[in-house]
Amino acid sequence: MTVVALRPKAQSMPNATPKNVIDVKDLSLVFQTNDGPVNALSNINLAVNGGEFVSFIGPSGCGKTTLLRVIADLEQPTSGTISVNGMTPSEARQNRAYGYVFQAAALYPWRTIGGNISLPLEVMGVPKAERASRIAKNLELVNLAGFEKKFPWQLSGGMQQRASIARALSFDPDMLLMDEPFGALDEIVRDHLNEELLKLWAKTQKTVIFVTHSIPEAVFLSTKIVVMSPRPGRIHEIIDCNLGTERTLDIRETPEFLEIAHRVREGLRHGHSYDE
Amino acid sequence: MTVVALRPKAQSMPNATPKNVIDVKDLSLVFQTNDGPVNALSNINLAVNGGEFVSFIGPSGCGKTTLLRVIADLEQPTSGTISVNGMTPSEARQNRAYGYVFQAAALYPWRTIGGNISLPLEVMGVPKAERASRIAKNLELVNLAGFEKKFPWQLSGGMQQRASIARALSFDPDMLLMDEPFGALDEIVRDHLNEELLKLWAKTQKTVIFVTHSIPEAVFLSTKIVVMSPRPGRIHEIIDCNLGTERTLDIRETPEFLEIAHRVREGLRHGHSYDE
Amino acid sequence: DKLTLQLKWVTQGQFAGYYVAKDKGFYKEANLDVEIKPGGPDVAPPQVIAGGGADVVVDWMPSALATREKGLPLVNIAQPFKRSGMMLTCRKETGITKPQDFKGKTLGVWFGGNEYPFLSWMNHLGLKTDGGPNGVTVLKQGFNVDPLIQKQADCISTMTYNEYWQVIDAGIPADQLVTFKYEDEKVATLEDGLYVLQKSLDDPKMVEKLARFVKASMKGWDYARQHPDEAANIVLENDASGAQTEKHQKRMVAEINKLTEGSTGVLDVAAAERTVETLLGGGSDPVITKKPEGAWTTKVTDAAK
Amino acid sequence: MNFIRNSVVPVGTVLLAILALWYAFAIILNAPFERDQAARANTTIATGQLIANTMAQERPVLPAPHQVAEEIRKTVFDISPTSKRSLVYHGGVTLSSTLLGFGLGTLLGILLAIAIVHSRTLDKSLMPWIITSQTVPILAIAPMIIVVLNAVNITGLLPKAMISTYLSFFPVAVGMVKGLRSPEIMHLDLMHTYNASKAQVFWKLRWPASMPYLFTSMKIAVAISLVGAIVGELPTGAVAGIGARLLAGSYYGQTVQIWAALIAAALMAAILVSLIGLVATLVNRRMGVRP
Amino acid sequence: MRLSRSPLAIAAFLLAVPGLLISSGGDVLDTLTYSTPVILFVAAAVAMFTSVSIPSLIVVLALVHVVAFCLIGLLHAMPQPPGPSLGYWCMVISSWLLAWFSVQNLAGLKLTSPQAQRLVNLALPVLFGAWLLLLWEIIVRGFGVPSILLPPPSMIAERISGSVPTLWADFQQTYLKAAIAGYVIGCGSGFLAAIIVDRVPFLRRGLLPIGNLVAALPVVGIAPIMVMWFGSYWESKAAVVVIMTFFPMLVNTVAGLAASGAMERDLMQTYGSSYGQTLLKLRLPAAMPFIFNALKINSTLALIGAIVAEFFGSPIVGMGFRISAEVGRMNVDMVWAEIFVAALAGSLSYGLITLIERAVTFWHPSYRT
Ligand SMILES: Nc1ncnc2c1ncn2[C@@H]1O[C@H](COP(=O)(O)OP(=O)(O)OP(=O)(O)O)[C@@H](O)[C@H]1O
Ligand SMILES: Nc1ncnc2c1ncn2[C@@H]1O[C@H](COP(=O)(O)OP(=O)(O)OP(=O)(O)O)[C@@H](O)[C@H]1O
Ligand SMILES: [Mg+2]
Ligand SMILES: [Mg+2]
Repeated sequence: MTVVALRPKAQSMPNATPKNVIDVKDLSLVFQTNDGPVNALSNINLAVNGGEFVSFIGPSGCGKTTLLRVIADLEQPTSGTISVNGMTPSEARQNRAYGYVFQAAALYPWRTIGGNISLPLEVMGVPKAERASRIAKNLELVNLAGFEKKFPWQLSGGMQQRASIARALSFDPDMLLMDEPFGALDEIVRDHLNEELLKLWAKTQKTVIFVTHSIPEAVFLSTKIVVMSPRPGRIHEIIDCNLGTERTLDIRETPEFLEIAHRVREGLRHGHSYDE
Repeated sequence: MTVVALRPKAQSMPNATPKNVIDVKDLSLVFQTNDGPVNALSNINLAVNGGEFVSFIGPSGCGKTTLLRVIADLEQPTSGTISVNGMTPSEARQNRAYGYVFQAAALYPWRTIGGNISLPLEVMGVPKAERASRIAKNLELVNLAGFEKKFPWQLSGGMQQRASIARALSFDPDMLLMDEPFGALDEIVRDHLNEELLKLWAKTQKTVIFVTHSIPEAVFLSTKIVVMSPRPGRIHEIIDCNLGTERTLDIRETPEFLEIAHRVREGLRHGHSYDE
Repeated sequence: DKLTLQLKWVTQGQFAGYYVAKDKGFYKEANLDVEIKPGGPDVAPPQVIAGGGADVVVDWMPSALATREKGLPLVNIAQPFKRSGMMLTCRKETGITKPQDFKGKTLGVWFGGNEYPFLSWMNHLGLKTDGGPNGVTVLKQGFNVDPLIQKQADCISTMTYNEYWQVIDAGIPADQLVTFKYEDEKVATLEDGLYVLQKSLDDPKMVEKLARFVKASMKGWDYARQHPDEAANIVLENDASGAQTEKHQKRMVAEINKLTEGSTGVLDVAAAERTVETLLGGGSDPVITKKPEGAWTTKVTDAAK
Repeated sequence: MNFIRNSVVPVGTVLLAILALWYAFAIILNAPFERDQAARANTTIATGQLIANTMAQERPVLPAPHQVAEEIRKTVFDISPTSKRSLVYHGGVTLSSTLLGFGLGTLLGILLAIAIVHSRTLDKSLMPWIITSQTVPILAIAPMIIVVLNAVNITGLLPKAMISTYLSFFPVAVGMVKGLRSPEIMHLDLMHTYNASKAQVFWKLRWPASMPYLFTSMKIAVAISLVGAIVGELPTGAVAGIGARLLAGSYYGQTVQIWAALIAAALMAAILVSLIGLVATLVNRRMGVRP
Repeated sequence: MRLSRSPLAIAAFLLAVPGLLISSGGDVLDTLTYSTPVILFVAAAVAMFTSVSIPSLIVVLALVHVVAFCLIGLLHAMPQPPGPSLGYWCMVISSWLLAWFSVQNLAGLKLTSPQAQRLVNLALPVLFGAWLLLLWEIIVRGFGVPSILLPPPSMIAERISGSVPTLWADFQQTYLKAAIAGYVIGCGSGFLAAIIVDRVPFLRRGLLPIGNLVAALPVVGIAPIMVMWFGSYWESKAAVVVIMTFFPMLVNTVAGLAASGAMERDLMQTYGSSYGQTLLKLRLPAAMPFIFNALKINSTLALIGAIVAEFFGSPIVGMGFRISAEVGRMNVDMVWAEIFVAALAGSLSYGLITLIERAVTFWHPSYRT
């Protein structure tokens, strides 16, 4: 329903590009370290339409997290421009346009799992009764029902990661930025959550930006796969991936699927050839 | 060569079971939490021979990390016995019998990457020159050459994870306990490190205990796959997996491989049926 | 009428007259409601009066004159203490028998305005106070007699009515001690006197009030001289710290009475001038640099007659 | 049972050790005086007698524990707590200004830390002066402060408590500035993505993250507050309170009385510090700190 | 023309107007009396009507400081009672607000050149302090506060420049001997005690509660005893400092040693690392932020302790001696001169420790934001 609110807004602004939810132009980012500058991102150009599911894939250290952080206004680019929903990332952030799942769980140690999921809801002023029901619903979604009262250190690594996903989903943002959310999960849970995420996406038409290391996962979920390569971090290739919105896990056996997966793997390998 | 040292020792003790490097009998572990007890491990029986490569696989929260921690003497079982190298885990730890790779990177923020890898070497009294060469060698192994002088927060998540692997390998322990070491890595790096690990294992005949969520990884690397299931955490099935010591990545297409992978997947699914 | 009196030190026999006057109703008879504020090591009466915390303060003349030079016009209105109770007390085993023997010895001195008579005395004796072999080593004495007992000093400053007896109490008998009274050495300065700000004296009403106060206070002192033990008990009752002992206070009142003996409260101008002389002769860094003008008045004591 | 094993026995053992040392030192430190006395009287003194004497001096260099205990017993139990000679009365006087000063000081320290963490101007311009304020020897200006406060008609408890406040706000401010800045970068980033307001970041992240720092600082602050309250009693005429006892004791060479007052102050502080420790434990438990 | 919306600038401007209208109270109608309100008015107008930029802020700052000096000059030309008029006080407040306004905006600026940034960082506390002194001077003189209660800074400055040798001798005695020796021993023993207490759980349970006792020993109680035991010279002062600095160090180090993360400790365990190695390589580095906390708090305590201890018996040199002696002589300006030296020394040592802290605990999140 938040999506419903978004569309009319876009329509009422004819000269905004209504489809380009994210628009990155010539973006570069250099970190200054004790050891000299690091070119984390170099000349990134990327456009993401509303309701797309975009996966970033690339070798470790190629700048996926950094790019996600730039979109989320957690990092300032050194040069180039970026707009989110036609605004600057900072304005978009102030509109609470997205939910972010960090690469590490980043749960607050002094809050129970329930309390952690409740955190964004409290910040956004959701009333208490509503909070309780949302916590329950999202814990259910990530298979953590019954762990509401535990503290983070009492959970296994994968459970912490799932709690952090539940936290990001709880306030139902228009856009989801997810940094390897399923990295610490086993195949079965991962498949399950992949399906759930896909369902959620199809139903709500959220825009999802998704970092992953798993090629099948990327192909299964995405409408667009961005293959990145490192040193300096840049976009190697953008692969379209339209397997339709109504996908099931069986799709992974189809030749189209395998064909796309193969292209992604080639792209990845290409990126790697630079460092070996 | 450390292995060479181990064998004669075992031979000189005829009544010790020379092959059983790890011997777990009827082991249970209950955590007391604010919210009631948690049966993290229940009635675990497991024997691991020297030089084996054993993978633990199972749904998130089934007790893999806990079992690894018990072996490493980081957690005390509530009941049952466990011996490592014929000693108690505590003695084994004091003999510095193993290297542990944690699920999170656990790098010290005040040390550079090089300093972090040097840490166990310093603790074990390795001379300075030797340390430098080992740091260089292991950084090379995990593709982090050139990052020696960076601080942990200046590295990406996958790079931190690799640094922590390099740290565990640096002091060449007889036994490696690895908790999802490759979780945050992309397929290509992962394949590369899988091969490297396999080479290292074949060459040095280390015993490796390996937690993973990837079925192909487990099948590719292991001589034995332990499938666990949760609540209470227990061993569901132990699957032997003898694909020979000289494996290449191509093996993953062979019917034997797919057959074992299928068995593991079935076992996993069975474990999951309890919570859904 | 309300009036606040700031004492120079903690509640003790030294101020018996004022406590007696209050307790025996002498102030009330004079139609005065007097509040007595005890002092202490951190209370500087001139500061209190400058801050408006008191109408009258008990102070020693050196300190009062120094304050006057700093621009706060304190004026002596009455002088209940005729004589000085300050002396140096030495252990006999140090071999000191006369002031000239001080050379090379360590002497404990009170600072904070009380050091001037001492410096002036040393000046007379031709002894330097820089710790060299031809002079004396000066220690700043805390407010107790430990330096003498712990043998950190050869001599320390004492008052006839207080510290001297503490030395005795600490187990050193009187025959093991040698004392030098400032009074005898002709370097005495005037001690406890009553001081007010100049502006109080410009107001005839206030002068009249002060006159009643001085008169009642002197009546208190008279009474204390006649009934020393009762005076000591009154002091004890007014001691909120509960630390004073009866024995010590009785002795103190007795000694104090020797100092107030014969005083009507009227300042002996000759004694005051001698004090000024002493202070002006205080060596390199004198406490006052010029003769004070109008630092005392008989206005109040005249009115009190 | 656990309590006995985990606290009573160790504390008891350490106390015993301290007592033994104390006696030993009492004998060593007090002996020279006895020898002097003997020498003055031209007699010699037997060791047994010497030791007995060292423990019963009227103004010892170091009073023996039982002398102090006796003094405390006398001034605590034998005298009604409302009497001016009762240690309980004086302790109460000091305690009230300590608590007032500590409360104000902690509040001030926290407020300052919040202001400093949130304002660059204050961080840069105020922090150096807060530090400078603490390098001013308070005992030197306490009289002036009290005189000035008296002049504007602030008397009684408040001037003394202000000295405590002055001393105690500092450790709290310094510790809390550190504590409020201690959250992990990632935790701050998370709040940033929620576009949480400064107040929300404060209440939901900075404040809970600073708790270990707060309690550590508060323990130091309460101890310093007590010292401040005692110091503050001197320029107010030292009429009542532990400070007055100390002063009078030292003035009249009543060593035993000084030590009794010191021990009373120390005990009071220990109780206050452990009360804060207790609160810290409770808060830790609520915050799920790993045991 | 754009109105600056800062309430500070608006208030300053509004107050500058009466300064212009009402006579400042100066009797002598000289150039000062006329020009001061005019300059102030110009400064306020610049702050009010120009956009915030570095040049305009610098202009305002410069003008305001000219005004400040004029205000002090005016004060001298005034008959003492009745003192300054309402207009004068309006100008004081107005110029203070203007200074605050410029400082606040300067602090808010993100400068590109690191040198300029450093300059601003240094200028901020200096300006803040300068205004503190300025207001002190104006209030003390303006209200005619007796100098034996609170001397104006100008008088203190005069005294400082006139008594450098005395101040230096006192500083040597109190700071270089007593405070530093006591600080080193106190922090060192507190640290060692913390290590021991941490190593031996029995002692932790037994000694820590008793260690709390030491904290509360009031300096006014200990100082006479230390003087009695160690004599009047610097050793007794150092002993007082030792007792004062011991506890903060103990508490902070114990808390710091507990601050390392569970996984980090587990890691050391797997190496079979000895107690000492874990301490050296993990727990002490992790404890450093806490230890520096104590070092900083103690650096101020040490100086105060040494000074206060001198009140209870000392040789005739030392900062505490001078303070207590000069209070009695009503040389309050000398007292403040000593306080100034103490504050300077204390702040410098604090600053030094902060610099070291930054270098040692660079990794702490509080330095990474
Ligand atoms: N310190 C602890 N206190 C209480 N419960 C704990 C603690 N550590 C783990 N647990 C519980 O024990 C169970 C097993 O946890 P463990 O970490 O071993 O899982 P895991 O198999 O490693 O899962 P994952 O794959 O997600 O890392 C979980 O239910 C967890 O909640
Ligand atoms: N705060 C920082 N300071 C300096 N360098 C940084 C910082 N953060 C990241 N980097 C560097 O930027 C590069 C890109 O990092 P990033 O975290 O974006 O990689 P990534 O693609 O997310 O990798 P992974 O898959 O391992 O998480 C890396 O080389 C890293 O060392
Ligand atoms: Mg990343
Ligand atoms: Mg785990």
